[in-house]
Amino acid sequence: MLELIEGYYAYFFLILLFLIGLYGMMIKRNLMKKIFGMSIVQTSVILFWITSAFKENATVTVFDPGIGLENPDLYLNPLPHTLMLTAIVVAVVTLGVSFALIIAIYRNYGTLDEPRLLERTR
Amino acid sequence: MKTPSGSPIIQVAARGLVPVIQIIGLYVFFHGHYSPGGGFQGGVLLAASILLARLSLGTEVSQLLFPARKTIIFSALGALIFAGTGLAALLAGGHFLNYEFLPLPGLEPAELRNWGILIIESGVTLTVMTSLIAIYDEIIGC
Amino acid sequence: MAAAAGLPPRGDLHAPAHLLVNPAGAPVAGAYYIQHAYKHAGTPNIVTVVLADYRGFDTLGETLVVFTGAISVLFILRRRRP
Amino acid sequence: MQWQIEILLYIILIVAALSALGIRNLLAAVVILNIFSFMSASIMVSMGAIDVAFTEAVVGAGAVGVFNILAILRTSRKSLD
Amino acid sequence: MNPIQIPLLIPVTFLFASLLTPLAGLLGRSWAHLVSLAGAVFVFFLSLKGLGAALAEGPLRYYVSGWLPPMGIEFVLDPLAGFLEVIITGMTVLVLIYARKSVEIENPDKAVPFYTLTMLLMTGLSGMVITGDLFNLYVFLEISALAGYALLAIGGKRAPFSAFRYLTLGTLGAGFYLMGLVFLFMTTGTLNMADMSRMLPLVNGSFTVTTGLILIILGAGLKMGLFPLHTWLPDAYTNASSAATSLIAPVGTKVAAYIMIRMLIISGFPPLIELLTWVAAAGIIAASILAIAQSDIKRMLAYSSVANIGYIALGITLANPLAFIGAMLHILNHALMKAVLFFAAGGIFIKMGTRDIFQLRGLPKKMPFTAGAMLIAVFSMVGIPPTGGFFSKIYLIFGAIEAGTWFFVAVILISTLLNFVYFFRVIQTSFFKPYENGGTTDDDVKYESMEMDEMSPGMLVPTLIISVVIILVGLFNGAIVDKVITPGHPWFSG
Repeated sequence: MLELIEGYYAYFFLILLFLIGLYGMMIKRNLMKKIFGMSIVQTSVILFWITSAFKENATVTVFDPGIGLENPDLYLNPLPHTLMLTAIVVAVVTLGVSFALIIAIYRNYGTLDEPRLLERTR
Repeated sequence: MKTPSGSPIIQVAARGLVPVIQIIGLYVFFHGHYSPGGGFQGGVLLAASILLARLSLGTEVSQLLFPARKTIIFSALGALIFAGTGLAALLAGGHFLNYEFLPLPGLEPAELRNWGILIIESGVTLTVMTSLIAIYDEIIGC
Repeated sequence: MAAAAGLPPRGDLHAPAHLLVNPAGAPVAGAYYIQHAYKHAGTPNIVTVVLADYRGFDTLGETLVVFTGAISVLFILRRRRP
Repeated sequence: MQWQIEILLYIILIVAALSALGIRNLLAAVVILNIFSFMSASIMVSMGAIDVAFTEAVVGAGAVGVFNILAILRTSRKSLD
Repeated sequence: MNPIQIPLLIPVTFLFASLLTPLAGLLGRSWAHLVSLAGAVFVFFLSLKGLGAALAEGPLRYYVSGWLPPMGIEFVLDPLAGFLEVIITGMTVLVLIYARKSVEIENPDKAVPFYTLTMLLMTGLSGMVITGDLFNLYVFLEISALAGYALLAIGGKRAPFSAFRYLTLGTLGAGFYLMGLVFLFMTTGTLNMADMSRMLPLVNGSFTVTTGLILIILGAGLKMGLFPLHTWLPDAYTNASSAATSLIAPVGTKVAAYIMIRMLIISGFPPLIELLTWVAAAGIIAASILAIAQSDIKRMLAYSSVANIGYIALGITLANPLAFIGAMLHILNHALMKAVLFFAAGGIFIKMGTRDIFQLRGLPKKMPFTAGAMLIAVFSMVGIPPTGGFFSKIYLIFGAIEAGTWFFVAVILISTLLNFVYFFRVIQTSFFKPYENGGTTDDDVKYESMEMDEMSPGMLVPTLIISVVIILVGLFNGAIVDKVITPGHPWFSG
């Protein structure tokens, strides 16, 4: 039981986080809240990838002459880290664009509440 | 904030902080080969310093620090530095973005890669910094 | 959530992503990067090497994403200047 | 002992996510979202991904926070749910 | 130019064009247009050449930065990718010719960013088609998605809101894709597509892999507007400017469909796709019925897009050669038909000032060429023999028969009938309604006074070119199937 928790707790927390973000995007009516949900979803996915790079008793991905390069088990897996740098950038830029859209919506309608927007767009 | 902040505390703090953040940004960018950091983080820090200046000094004054109209041009130029490095390697006979073939004289392959990484990271820094400033400027609407 | 139970445990050294050679016989990228990055680029930070060299096109794409973001915001919000 | 600390961080992370979605004052939600971002950066550090953690911290504090606050100031501060 | 470099040059040329366009925009709008058009034309010929080379010598592979596949990123141009690449780039050229005038009328002060975003969108789409690396695909996906959100956000007053809904759902789709990818990455340890397809049989059948695939397909479905996930599509298409819609509608969703094809090929068509077939069939019927209820022509076309995406998904998921050929042919046909119809809708809105299909009276008299092109496209949509649409539907029906699923045959036939119903209203009001009550109503007087007032040549020529191509595709469909689609087929080329 303890092993199960130790091995898998991160996945369960992260999937829970993903579902929380999904709930924010689907149920919340304020567009700003939808964006927060979106960013939570993205963070949970990023953390999931980082978890996939983790190795027990391994050190960070900077070359250390004292350890050497022969045994890759002594360093963390650098590939997911690299990919997630890109993913974070993408997340930030998406946030920027969505703020631009929100401001454009507010300019046109003066509200960010989804039911009211649906009313006014009719 | 289109107008300068009225509080003297903010003014003084921003004046002190902006150059420090810029230096840290440059350090992060150049030291990316040895410690965590690199083009993107350096770019964000440099952008943050200018955003701080815009927040505290007001849009009008901080235009002198970095004019809003030129952001997109520099953004395109930064990406062009990156892509142009790749193209140079392609034209010199290698694969796209293969830094071993960069036309820089008198360097070992490993050193060439080292320099190639530095060149493209500078492109990334320029693009990230100017793009973030551009997004800020458009959101604030100047 | 049940699907996560099929994943390799966190920190497992024998997860497929961390092996030297995968069961299909191809080398696995992560270990290869660790073993060769310093030799190839003379840079201690492996992540930087992977980011800028081995997967350089991803980073180019990332730069392009940032550029796209700037252009998009400009396209959406800019009004006609006087 | 590492994983016990991480569990604590995860719990704070989830509480922060829930309260950021639940609170009605958007400016407060942004502050909580900054905590959320910082917590995720801490988790990354504890898993050894210092590059990513550094990026996340820089981005969460520098760019996203400023954009969030700007967008809220340009629109409205209150949320109905 | 070495043919081995073609897979690289296709996205990279678009990339350079997108970076040079804003710089050229400093000199003036027409320079920006010229640069983007030159880039698109160049890539079009490049992709034709690449398709030829791929058919002659097998898939072209390019290793970016010189690293072999599992380490570096590889670009693969196999016949399937080449076929899609030709469609995408050809469409881009024609849309750019069309867009010059259209943008000039609709929002002239945003012309330079518009061309830049077009080029960025095409960088993303062509890169998605050509890449052989699953994470690189995500990066390209985001480039094209961001450009798409921005393009669809300009238009009517409601456009930003519909673009925002597209953004949230699109980002969610990308999140699902990335989540599925991490499941696959953790079980297989690779990101390269060829590597992945070799690895998956060793671990297949586990619940984790299945979940990963479901998540990826869910993400692709969100992006392509497959039926229950289509809610963003009609709004976004209706409210955007006509240049943007005619750019995104023909190609954007097709590339998402292509991702789905790729994933299914990589995973070797797992059993879960039967469910997908039913979803696609439900989507065809439901979207056709919804299309009948619309009176706005762009909205109707958007629902018809959803229905046609359903055809493509149906053809892919039936998982037999004939249906696959039908799906590929339908990707081509649908891109052509939708381009003509959206071009025509944009032109009609400019000249007649309406998008209501019940006020299109006198269209053939006022805009004869547009009406003719539209008629051809409608014939193709419904599936009348000499046009391309007929043949793709025939292949789909044969595919369904071969799979032994008579239900899906019925679905295709019923939806053809529904297609006929909703397009017939357009034909009826515009062609067969000269006089009603002896020529006395106001409407008739307006009709009398109508004179020929055609779209400007820059907009008309692309429309006519595509409508000729529709007929050509119909006439030479055998050649296309034998020479291009069959070699690209996963069961034939191995």
